[in-house]
Amino acid sequence: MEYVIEMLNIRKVFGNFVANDNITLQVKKGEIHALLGENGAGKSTLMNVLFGLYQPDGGEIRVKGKTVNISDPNVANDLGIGMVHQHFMLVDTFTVTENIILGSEPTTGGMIDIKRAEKEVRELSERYGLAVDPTAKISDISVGMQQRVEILKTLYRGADILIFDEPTAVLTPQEIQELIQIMKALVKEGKSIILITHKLKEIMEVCDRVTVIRRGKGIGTLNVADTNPSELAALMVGREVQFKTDKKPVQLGKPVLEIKDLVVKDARGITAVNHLDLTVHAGEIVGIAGVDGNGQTELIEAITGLVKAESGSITLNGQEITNLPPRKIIEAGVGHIPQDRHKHGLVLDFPIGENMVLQTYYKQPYSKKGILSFKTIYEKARQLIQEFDVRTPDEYTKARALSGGNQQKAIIGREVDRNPDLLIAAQPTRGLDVGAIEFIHKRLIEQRDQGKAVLLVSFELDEVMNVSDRIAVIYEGKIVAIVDPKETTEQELGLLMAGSKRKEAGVS
Amino acid sequence: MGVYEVLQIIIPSAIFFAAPLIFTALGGVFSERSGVVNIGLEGLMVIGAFVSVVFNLTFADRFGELTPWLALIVAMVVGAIFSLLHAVASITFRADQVVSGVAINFLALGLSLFLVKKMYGKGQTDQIQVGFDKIDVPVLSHIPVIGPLFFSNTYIPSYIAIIFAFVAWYVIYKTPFGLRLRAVGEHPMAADTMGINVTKMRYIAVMISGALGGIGGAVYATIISRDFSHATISGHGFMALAAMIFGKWHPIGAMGAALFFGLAQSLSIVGQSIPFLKNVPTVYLLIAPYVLTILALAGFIGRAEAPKALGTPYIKGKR
Amino acid sequence: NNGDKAGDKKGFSVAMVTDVGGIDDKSFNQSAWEGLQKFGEDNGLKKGRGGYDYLQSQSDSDYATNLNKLVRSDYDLIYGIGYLMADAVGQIAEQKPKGKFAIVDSVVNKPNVASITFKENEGSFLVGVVAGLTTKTNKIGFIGGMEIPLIEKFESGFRAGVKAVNPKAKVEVQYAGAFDQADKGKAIASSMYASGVDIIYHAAGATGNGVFSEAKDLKTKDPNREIWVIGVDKDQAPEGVVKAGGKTYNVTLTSMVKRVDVAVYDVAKKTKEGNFPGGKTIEYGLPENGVGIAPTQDNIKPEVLKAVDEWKQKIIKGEVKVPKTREEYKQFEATLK
Amino acid sequence: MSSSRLTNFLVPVLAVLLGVLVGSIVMLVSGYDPIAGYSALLYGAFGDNYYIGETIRQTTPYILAGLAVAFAFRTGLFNIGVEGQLIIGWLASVWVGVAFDLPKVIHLPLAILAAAVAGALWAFIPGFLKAHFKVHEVIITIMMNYIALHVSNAIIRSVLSNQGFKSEKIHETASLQSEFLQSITDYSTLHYGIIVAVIGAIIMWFLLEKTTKGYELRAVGFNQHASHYAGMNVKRNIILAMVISGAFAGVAGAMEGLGTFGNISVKAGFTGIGFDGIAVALIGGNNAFGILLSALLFGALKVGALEMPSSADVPTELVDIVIALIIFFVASSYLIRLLLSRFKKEGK
Ligand SMILES: Nc1ncnc2c1ncn2[C@@H]1O[C@H](COP(=O)(O)OP(=O)(O)OP(=O)(O)O)[C@@H](O)[C@H]1O
Ligand SMILES: Nc1ncnc2c1ncn2[C@@H]1O[C@H](COP(=O)(O)OP(=O)(O)OP(=O)(O)O)[C@@H](O)[C@H]1O
Ligand SMILES: [Mg+2]
Ligand SMILES: [Mg+2]
Repeated sequence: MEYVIEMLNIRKVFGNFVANDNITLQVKKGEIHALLGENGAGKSTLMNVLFGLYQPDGGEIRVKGKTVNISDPNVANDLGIGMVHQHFMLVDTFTVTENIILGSEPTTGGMIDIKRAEKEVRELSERYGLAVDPTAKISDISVGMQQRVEILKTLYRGADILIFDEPTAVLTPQEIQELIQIMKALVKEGKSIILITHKLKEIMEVCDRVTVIRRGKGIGTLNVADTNPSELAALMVGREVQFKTDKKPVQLGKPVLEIKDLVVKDARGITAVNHLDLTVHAGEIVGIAGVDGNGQTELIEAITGLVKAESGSITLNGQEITNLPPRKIIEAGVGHIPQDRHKHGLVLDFPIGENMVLQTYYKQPYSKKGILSFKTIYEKARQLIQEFDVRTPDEYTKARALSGGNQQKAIIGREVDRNPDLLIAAQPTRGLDVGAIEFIHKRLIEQRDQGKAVLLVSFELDEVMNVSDRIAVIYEGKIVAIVDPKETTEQELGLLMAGSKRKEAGVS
Repeated sequence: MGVYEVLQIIIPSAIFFAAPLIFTALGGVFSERSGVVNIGLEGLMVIGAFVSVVFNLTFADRFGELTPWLALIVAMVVGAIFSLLHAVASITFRADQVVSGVAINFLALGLSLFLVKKMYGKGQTDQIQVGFDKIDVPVLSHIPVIGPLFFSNTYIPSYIAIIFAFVAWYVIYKTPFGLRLRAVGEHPMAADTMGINVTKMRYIAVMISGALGGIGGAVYATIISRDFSHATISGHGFMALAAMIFGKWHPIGAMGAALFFGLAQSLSIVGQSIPFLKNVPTVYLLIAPYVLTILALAGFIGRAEAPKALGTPYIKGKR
Repeated sequence: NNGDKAGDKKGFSVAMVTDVGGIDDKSFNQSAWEGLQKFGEDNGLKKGRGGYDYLQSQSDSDYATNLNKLVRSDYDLIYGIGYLMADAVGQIAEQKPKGKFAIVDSVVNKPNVASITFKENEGSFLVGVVAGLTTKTNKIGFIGGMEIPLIEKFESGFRAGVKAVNPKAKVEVQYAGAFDQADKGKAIASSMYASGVDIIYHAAGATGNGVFSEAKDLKTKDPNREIWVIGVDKDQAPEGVVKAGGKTYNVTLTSMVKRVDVAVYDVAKKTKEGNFPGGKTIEYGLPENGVGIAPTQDNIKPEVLKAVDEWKQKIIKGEVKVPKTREEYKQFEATLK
Repeated sequence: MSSSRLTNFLVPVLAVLLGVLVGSIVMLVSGYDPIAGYSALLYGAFGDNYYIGETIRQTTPYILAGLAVAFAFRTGLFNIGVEGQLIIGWLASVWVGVAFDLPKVIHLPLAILAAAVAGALWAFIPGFLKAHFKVHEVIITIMMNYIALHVSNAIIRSVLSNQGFKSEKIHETASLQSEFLQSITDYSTLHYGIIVAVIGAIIMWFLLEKTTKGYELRAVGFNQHASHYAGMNVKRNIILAMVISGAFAGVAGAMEGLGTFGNISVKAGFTGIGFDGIAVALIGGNNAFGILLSALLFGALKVGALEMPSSADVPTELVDIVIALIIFFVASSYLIRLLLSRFKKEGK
């Protein structure tokens, strides 16, 4: 069978760092080909080379048998290569249509023919089953829809080789299922797909073959039918990986977090958390399962004091913390691993060391009489970097220069180290590889075992099922059910999250 | 004086005061929409004023009535070329755009005064003798009520400025060029992946701002000061910058803000002769335009969203 | 007559410090420099050190520095041009008691400083007479740069002149708040002319450029309209030239000239002759030819010129005391009734 | 690490050299003698005690204005309003200097403090509007400059004088002027302000780099969201940053009011020091000690320039061109770094 894409011995060097070390990737026509590797293994780099964003330092690229020089994305477009980037390449203030036509706009008399464009987008979206509203603004639509826009962008340009760089990291389970259907439909249309994902389950489900890379080197290409998740995980990490985390039985303590009748509005003034009740005890992990946009973000922001609650009460260890300023809440004993690590978690332009005391800088021993003790701060940083395996050249490196996984480890280290009674973890493993996920899950469970309360919010059903002691299903701002992960299935949870079946909420 | 008489004085002078600001602020809109901060508007106006006056003085005999128009075009071209310095520094050499803009301001004033001394042997030029004519627009100025307010005692460049604001709006919001321009300013990498040459777009945008700033300065010098010295452009570029922000980086908004400044300015001047304002100490009238602007911003205009990538050089392949 | 003077060991040298306007500000700096140049030429001095020279200030803080520079270069007489320099002259004069200084437009009470002031009110009175007798609308404008006592002198004298010859005429007074904002000058002029004013006297430096620009634009638009500007400090006739409909007009009615050059020349001459008027204040008024109306008088009707002459004589003789301040103007106005 | 530190040091030095080089090309092209021009410049800046005194005096307000701009930059704000804050500070210092009769140990600090407070209050307005209404500080500070100019003129006329154009001289007890400093520099206008300015630089460095508050201000400057998340009061910190920046600007005004001039006159236009402060801050890398050096560079260029027309017949504007070029080259440090790395490679 002929290859549509052949990347032979591709080498890419950043400064002294070899990101791609003679990697070979061959994609057959009409297949879904997975590219698998740890964080920082060089997957995105390889794909950026294929898409013309980076120039390779060595190797050869052939498209449909012909050797090509992909000097910029225009060339890639002309060759029929389209890419859905790991970090979306969408202009927030533009409409869906404007984003799709950007760079190849249909015009009449020098003016963009926006009506015609919208019609074309609509037709395209119907043809491939990619539901979008062509006139909606990007900032107003869900992440899932944004991703469909990204796909439409490539299809609009007539791409028949599609690269998906971690498309599922930001999607809810429902959206992932939809995406899988879309990919299958695309392949049926004769397109070829390269899929990057950390989720082995997805690879097993949709891919035909898989190429594994590790630390910039190609490890090999396998038929998906001939392998299994454990083997793949071992290949990419270089050691055995545990998928199910071992847990001791729950030692339930007194209630730590009690939320009663909480109402929170979102930024646009719409009620997002709607008379919600929830209790988290010491020594347990409560997972919140729900489709994105059902009030999870607002719930967490209300607990941590980032937004004001309209009504209701939140208590921590019996002490009222509703609508206190964030600092008071932090001091009361709440730790928070935020959903958006770049926006909330870190000051990216600070050294990693200074990021380690973001909440505690003003306290002894970091600060004495208004003067910072950098010695203590960096000592602390070194200790946490060691303890939480943060891979960084040193503690003086800016947080910006760390990979996402390592940034996340730094945040977790900081939060856990403060020894909070309640630890809130929002999407703590988004976009991380299996090795890092394993590490983080272990840490969460460790907290629980030490008698802390942990509130986990995640769109990953796997994660919620795996780590939680109880699962609270959130739907339209309410907890609609509380289930025991051992007594439920993904199917049942999915139904609950979709709001179709209401169990009597056994809230207490 | 009755209200109508007052308006009849205020409005035409607001319009002529606003014209240079409108051009320059529109230039700012183009540049900043593409993601390049342009604090050098002041300097670009200086260059425009200088070039137009020198051209006018040199060629008035040869070109007669056409001179000021040709001077505008020359100022536009020279402004565009001069702005290349800002473009090269801030786009190609990744200079801090604010710093580069500050340098533009220093250089423009230094260079033009240096040249004036070199060319004329003194610190300021003579007065130009051919300017733009003050006109009553035929037909329109005879419309009752509105005619005398908006179409009498005005200058053609003022109308060009206003028309140009609509042209700029059309270009930025309705054409492929405009879509690409805005994309480059919001998310250059996204634009890059769509095959748009970010560097080229930004160069074009900065040069447009140079061209328009040049026109703005030329209009100011030709209509208002009629000569060129160190004091000709004193803060007008910063006012244009303020108009651009006030107008939320939107051409029509920027025009509106410039007109607002013009109105406040002429109100503060005419106010001295309006009966019930007559006894107000002059200082209140002098600061009125600025106070009004602050109140307007704090009161009902509020937050303005700058283009997201504003101020950040685009480096291919950097995240 | 002094060909052999150049052979002296060290000739007389004189220099001045301008404010930020520089020696071509079409105003007092330029005038002062013209006086100094003339003095230099008449006495066979060379421009530069040891002869006659100037230093231009880039900002207020340069005044003292520049004055001191000149002292250190051993100039025999050093001028500070403009009231802004008074403090700096006072300070340096105290530090360098051997230096000889002169200050224009202000008074510095130091034994080694000669103070030169002008009776701008008297000159302004004369152009006020011109305006009062020329106006058709009986509405006249005065535009001042900044509201300071010096400009108030212009204003008061001008208003007195107008009132003296034309009690029906109204003078509208407005201050731009700056000497370098042509746009404000233009806006004020525009509003004045629109409200029926036909003559504007400006004492506003470069802000006055806007006044000329507005008058010229109105003239171009309607060459038959009688519209005038009265210039200040120097003969501003060149500023008023405008071409309209193939013809050339001049909107400058006349100018109130302030002969800084005369004063500078005069004090330099006295000093050279050994009569340095240190510690004294010399007021240059009409009798001394220190102020007056500009030589270009083509736009003034002969009978008006006659009246001007009459008033001039009255002032010189002391029959009329021209007000210097608004207070004095009020008293003056009362005497007319 | 040390090689990058060397580069950081070399970039501004090379920028200055390149600026001077291009400046001499400009002079050559336009028919002036660059050697005579620069000799005059150097002589006029450092030629003897007197010139050195003047240069240091000119450097003094530049340091503080530069610190004001830099402090704002470091905390995520762009303060174009230094000019206005400086004028208000100048006014306040003179006011206190004229209005009170106190022993020097109280009077002088009080006058400087008044300037700081006045500048701070003036900056409070844009800070407050930014924090609470999210209004762009650039535009408000531009407007505040004009308001400062007109308001201070009105106050000088009506309060500090009787409709005159300048205030009385401040009392000796509030003055920074020094017989001693003047006498050792042959009556330059050098005053003790330079000490205040250097202390200002130390304060800025200490505040930003060493204190808890400085950490907080920097954090808010870099990332408001993360700072809010971490429990900092973002609004209060924005206002505080602006206020501190304004205080530096106000003290810069006091240098003029209590040192150079000893009074305040009605101003026809801006002093320019506030705008030059932007350039000083940026050339100094927004770093307290960098600013000391770049302010000295500015002071020397400005004062030295005065010597150029009389000694070398070169217009003073040439110095503005050179300054602009230096700013360009500092800004385009990427270019210089590129050249440096090329050079290094070839050296190997
Ligand atoms: N622009 C760059 N400059 C310097 N180094 C880079 C750059 N981009 C990537 N790298 C290096 O190349 C390595 C590979 O990065 P890449 O983004 O390709 O990883 P990845 O496999 O896509 O990781 P992930 O699974 O987290 O997306 C990184 O670890 C980083 O050290
Ligand atoms: N400004 C920078 N300077 C140096 N290296 C950088 C910089 N930005 C990114 N990198 C390198 O690029 C690599 C990839 O960055 P990125 O944030 O995409 O990591 P990631 O593991 O893919 O994270 P994510 O989980 O967010 O996808 C990092 O390992 C980092 O070394
Ligand atoms: Mg990646
Ligand atoms: Mg990643």
